[in-house]
Amino acid sequence: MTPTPQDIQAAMAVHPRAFRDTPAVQFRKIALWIGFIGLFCWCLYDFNFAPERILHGMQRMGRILSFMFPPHIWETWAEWLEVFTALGETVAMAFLGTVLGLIVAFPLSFLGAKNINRIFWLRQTTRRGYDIIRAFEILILALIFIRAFGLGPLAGVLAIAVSEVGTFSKLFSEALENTSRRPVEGVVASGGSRFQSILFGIMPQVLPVHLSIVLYNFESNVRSSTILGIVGAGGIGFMLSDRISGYFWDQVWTIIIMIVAMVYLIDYLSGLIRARLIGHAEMAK
Amino acid sequence: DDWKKDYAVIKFGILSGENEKDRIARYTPFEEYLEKELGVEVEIFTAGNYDGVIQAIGADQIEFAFFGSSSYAAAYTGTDGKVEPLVSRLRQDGSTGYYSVVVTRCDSGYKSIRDLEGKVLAFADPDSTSGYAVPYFNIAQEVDPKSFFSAVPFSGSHEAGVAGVAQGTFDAAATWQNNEVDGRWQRMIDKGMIEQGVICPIWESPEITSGPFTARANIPQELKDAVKEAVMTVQDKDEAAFKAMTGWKAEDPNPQTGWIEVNHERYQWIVDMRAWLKKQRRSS
Amino acid sequence: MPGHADMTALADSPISTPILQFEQDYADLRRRTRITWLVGSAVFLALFTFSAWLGDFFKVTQITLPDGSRDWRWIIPAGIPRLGEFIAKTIPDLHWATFGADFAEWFWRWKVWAKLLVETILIAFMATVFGVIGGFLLSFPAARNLAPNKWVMWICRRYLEIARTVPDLVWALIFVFCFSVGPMAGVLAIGLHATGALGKLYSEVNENIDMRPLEGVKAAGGTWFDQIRYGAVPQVLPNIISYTLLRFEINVRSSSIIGYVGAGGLGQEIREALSLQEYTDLSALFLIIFVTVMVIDFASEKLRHRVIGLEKGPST
Amino acid sequence: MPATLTLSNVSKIFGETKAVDTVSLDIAPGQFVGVIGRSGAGKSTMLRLVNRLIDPTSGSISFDGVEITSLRGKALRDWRRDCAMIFQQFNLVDRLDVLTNVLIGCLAEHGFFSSMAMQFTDAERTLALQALDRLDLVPQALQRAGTLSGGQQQRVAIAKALVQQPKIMLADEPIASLDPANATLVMDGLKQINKEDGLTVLVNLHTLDTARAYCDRIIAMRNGRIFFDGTAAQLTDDVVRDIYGTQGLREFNEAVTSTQGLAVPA
Amino acid sequence: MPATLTLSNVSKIFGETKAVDTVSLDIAPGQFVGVIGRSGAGKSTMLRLVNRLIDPTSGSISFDGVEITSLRGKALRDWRRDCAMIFQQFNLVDRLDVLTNVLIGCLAEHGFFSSMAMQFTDAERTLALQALDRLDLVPQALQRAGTLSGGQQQRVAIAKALVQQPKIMLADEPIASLDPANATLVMDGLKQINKEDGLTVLVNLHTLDTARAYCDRIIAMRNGRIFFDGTAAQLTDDVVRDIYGTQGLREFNEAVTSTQGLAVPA
Ligand SMILES: Nc1ncnc2c1ncn2[C@@H]1O[C@H](COP(=O)(O)OP(=O)(O)OP(=O)(O)O)[C@@H](O)[C@H]1O
Ligand SMILES: Nc1ncnc2c1ncn2[C@@H]1O[C@H](COP(=O)(O)OP(=O)(O)OP(=O)(O)O)[C@@H](O)[C@H]1O
Ligand SMILES: [Mg+2]
Ligand SMILES: [Mg+2]
Repeated sequence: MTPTPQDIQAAMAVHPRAFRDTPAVQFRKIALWIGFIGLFCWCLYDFNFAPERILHGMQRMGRILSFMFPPHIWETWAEWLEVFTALGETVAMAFLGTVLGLIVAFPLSFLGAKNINRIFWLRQTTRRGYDIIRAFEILILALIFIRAFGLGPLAGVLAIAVSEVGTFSKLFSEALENTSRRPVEGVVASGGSRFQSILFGIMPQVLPVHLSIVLYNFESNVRSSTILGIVGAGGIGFMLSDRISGYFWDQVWTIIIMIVAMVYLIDYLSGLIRARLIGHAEMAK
Repeated sequence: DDWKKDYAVIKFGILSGENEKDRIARYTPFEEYLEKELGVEVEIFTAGNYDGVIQAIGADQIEFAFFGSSSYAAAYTGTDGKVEPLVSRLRQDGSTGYYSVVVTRCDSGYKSIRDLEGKVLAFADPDSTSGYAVPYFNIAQEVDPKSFFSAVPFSGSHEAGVAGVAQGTFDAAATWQNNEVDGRWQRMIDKGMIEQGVICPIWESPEITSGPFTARANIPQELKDAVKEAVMTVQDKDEAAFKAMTGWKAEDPNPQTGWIEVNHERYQWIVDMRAWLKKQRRSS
Repeated sequence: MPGHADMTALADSPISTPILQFEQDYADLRRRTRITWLVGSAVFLALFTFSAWLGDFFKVTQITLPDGSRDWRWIIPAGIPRLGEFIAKTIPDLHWATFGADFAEWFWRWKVWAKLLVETILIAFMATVFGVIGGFLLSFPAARNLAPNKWVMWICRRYLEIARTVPDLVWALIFVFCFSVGPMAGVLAIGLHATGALGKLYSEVNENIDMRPLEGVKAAGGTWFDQIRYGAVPQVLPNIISYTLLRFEINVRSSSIIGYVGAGGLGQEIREALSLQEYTDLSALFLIIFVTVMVIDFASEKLRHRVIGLEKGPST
Repeated sequence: MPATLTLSNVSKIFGETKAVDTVSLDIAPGQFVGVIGRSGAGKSTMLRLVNRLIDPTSGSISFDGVEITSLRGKALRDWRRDCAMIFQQFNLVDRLDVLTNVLIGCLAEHGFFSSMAMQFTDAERTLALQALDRLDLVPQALQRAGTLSGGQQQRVAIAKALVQQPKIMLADEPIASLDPANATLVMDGLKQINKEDGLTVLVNLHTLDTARAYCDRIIAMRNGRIFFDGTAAQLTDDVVRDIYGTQGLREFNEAVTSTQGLAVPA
Repeated sequence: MPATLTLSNVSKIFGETKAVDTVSLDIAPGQFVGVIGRSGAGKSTMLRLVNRLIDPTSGSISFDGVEITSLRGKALRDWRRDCAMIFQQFNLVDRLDVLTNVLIGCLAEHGFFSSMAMQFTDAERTLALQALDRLDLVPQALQRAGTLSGGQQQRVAIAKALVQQPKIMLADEPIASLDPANATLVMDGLKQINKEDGLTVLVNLHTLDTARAYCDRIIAMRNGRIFFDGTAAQLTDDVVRDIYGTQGLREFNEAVTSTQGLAVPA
């Protein structure tokens, strides 16, 4: 039943587009790919991704990795305690920073959502406001807070919180925009006011999304709290970068393994929380 | 004392030093020692980055800080001279600092910087005092690094630079040593990362004085004196705290044994060096 | 309200058993909910208070007042008026009369910055490409519903976890050690981190897809790869594009931090400006980053809306 | 209680399309009216105009002498409550439980703060439960709406409509997403309400035969206009052919018509 | 070309449920077989067993003497291609164009790289276009599948099945999501293929009357077992009552039976 060449010719004559893109489309595709690959190759060249350099780096990488076995085991309880304290501090600061960021960002996010705030200029100003916050280098934020509050965890927490405000508001308002209109219509059709349609129609839809955003960011704040090192409040990130600058690779690996374990634990716990708040059925979907 | 009413809480900022030993030193015993000696509350903040400590001292948020020499200079310019160095470290052999060195492969036959014309000299990383600022500044007094060498790349770290020289990637690299037997490259030999007799230093900088224990200038003189006194005598009064804060190790051939008093003059050349670097940047 | 008439009628109408059953269940549920809420809120508040205490939120300490005297103050209100201090140091001296010259003085290093900005964007571009390739390829075996078998899934998930759990700054330190300073280390560090972060997000998208098209491909005799290529990829593409654009923006910002360890980009400039106390440079750099972030944000918003808009098909 | 719904010369234009084109209608109290017509004929648009989810381009709609098209604010919300709407896709809030979904029908009476706290009175709850009971849904009252089957969800939507204590009930293809057993349950539910409470019911249907079986009066639309208005008996095969047109149906012969007659309700 | 499909003592057990319970069947080449039964009777499971989307718990399925249940790898994929499957929800890839969706039917022949690059030969494209042409879908060939109406989508699914050049065609409630006009088109399409190409067609139906109108042979399932196997004529009202049972449908009286007979197919 394979078509004969004549069949093919005939079909091609009738439906040329089903066989080949139009020259314009083809040209665009080729141009895009050439542009992309060209840029990529130029970057490879510009950033000096030379094969021997890569090989060389891989060897060093191998040496660093070899320090993983056996992992470093600290001998005294005091040293272990130091690591655990640093881990604990980091989690606590990340938690605090995330919660504070969340509290501020939640109301702000409504102003930035197209389906809630219909006033164009207000929405745009709010959105650009999020951009301003996100453009602040977290390091600069830390310095601002150090001058005001001195060295210590407070400055670090506030730096995390402020940078989180920018991220959360942006992600939250996008979540708000991605909701389905149907439940809203259902509420409006029953005589609900605009406010009620948001509360009953939109909020139940976005809360699970918000929750996963918050938990995900909490997790990444645990990682990014290197900032605590800058403000002199310790934390695991500081310990880690100190070990790296001192070439204590074996300790570096042990710390990394501990961070991974901790994040894994947080992941697990947040899975439990999510399951509890959202319900297993939907998690499984 | 009068100052105790105004300074019932004294805050210290501490930078993990250039020296890898300092990075895992612990200051809790020292904090307790100071509280006992001074009779006031002491809070110590260990930071990994000097920008924060400089801002804190400039904003009157902390009273004292352990700086590296280069970060002291930064604090000095950053606060318009509102800092005052008190004491610095003294080692067993009487040295009070360390040196920046340029190393090459021993079999290359290079004897001085002049021999390196057209070669590759690797610096450690742009933030390093001994691996970049000092050698660059000093070498630039002799030759123009940009045109004299074929390239002056950053290797990323002292260790990477030295290893690069051993493997032939670089012709020379800048790193540091405390003396002929102790330094970055010697320790790499001890760890078995490079062979004995492969690496030879061909150039040594003036002494880079160890960083000073520094006070904010605008605090009462009595407070400065009291703290200075306490620090100067810590090795006698509380040896455990001293060993913990200096990262003392039994196998260390040349551990820190005490302190010497210092003044700003000692660091002026580093301040000048930074000014020079800044000017270089402005003019480029 | 008309409801009340019915309400009274209800009093003497026989109440059906399902309703009685419900009333009981409802009371139960209410009690349980209330307890869960109480316990949950208590735990949360306790954690919050504890970490706030750890974070020095309640700290009362001696502060140096503006006039140089010392006093005991609660740290937060004491510090709030000083929030602008650092920012004030970074504000350049601009006068209307000499605006042009002042502005030129402010952006005196613009040539270097323009170059570094391009470098930053290129680093972010390349890192995003690496992150997308890695994250995309791994996200399918890492998704619960698509994994060909448990072991592959386990390995992929752990790899992604390690890649994203270690801060990119730490990867940067490690790669700087391996490949020496310069953009390459930055690209690799951000790329690796992005692989982990994107891999997780992508695999979550994958877990939410409609499995029916995959079944359709399978029923026509397609392999696992065919099912992914034809059934899954077209479904997840819009989400992937949207996450990728978000990530690109994040990568632009992190490549400006990564420079901090000597891995190239604007971050290196920030570090230099800080260490040489060229504070007005900081505000200029901030402006540059802000405009870049804004442009990317705006463009990706447009692009995303277009991609999502295409989804809806003809409006009804 | 119920009164006549009157549409006079109502039009709705979307850009180029005249979705509803000068429609005039009188719907007497207590009637069970089915609206049929091809896809795109304007059925949904007409219902949405009545409920004021959209505003007509021209013409007026009145109920019991009150002009609907000019209502604003609270009066508009009250009208929406009085004229309950049921959607093809149910338009429930999946993540809220069934009871709360039904209670959304009471929102029009609520102030800012009580709705903010999602707080309803016991009387309202009882009302909701009675409505659920009528539709055999009490056992599911505390389940999340999203976990119910399609038929159950649609019945929840009807319960919500009942709680609104409406004067008229609009249903936009309420059984189009349902399987036959559930479709029967839902249509029976609507019929029962129509009979017992004397509510006017206006329902869009895709399926001719359901319309024939349940409706007192059938209205057919075509291209936004009323094309037929009469009883089921008057709806002859010829008329049907005209309503749906024959294009697109390859063979509209006897055999298939019969299949279609049977298969229609899909 | 077509050969007999034989199921002997096939069972499929999901946890507690016997979805298919020792079913034995012979399906002769060229037959148009309808499978009816209540929801949960095991109709879908049976079809999926034949296509090997799931594996039987016990029993064997053979086609033309080849044991299907033991196929692996390429042989299994070839079997899946030989026995095309059409789903109730179409199972098309919404975001790909119609042509590519149809070309998915050719994938079994493709190597890794050409299929990853979505690269098809001109011959394959012609084949796909011919199949689309048979179902009057050529004008939509470059549209996204998701933008088509339900009936069109189902016809695309049939075209895809045709491109597979199957020996047997399985259809799982192919018209359950379609409106009557489209349902007619789809059933007609299947019938046409059955007649013209002599393909065996095995189709699950919810709607008795469609089954009666199209099928040579009707098989009814109940609780996983074959309950009836005969011609449309043999399917009396009594049998129907037994097949569907009366629980669950509130009033199974004459009036509603008629409605149901009509409304069921939903
Ligand atoms: N919001 C809108 N914007 C633009 N055009 C619209 C809108 N809503 C409906 N239309 C158009 O109005 C016409 C009538 O649509 P309507 O939804 O009322 O038809 P319908 O009879 O309900 O069809 P169906 O049976 O498919 O639901 C269609 O041509 C549709 O495309
Ligand atoms: N993957 C599965 N896991 C567990 N049980 C299943 C699975 N698939 C089907 N079943 C069960 O097997 C039985 C038969 O299901 P099947 O889908 O074959 O019925 P059906 O006749 O197709 O019904 P319908 O008309 O609703 O499609 C049902 O009880 C169903 O719950
Ligand atoms: Mg409609
Ligand atoms: Mg089924």
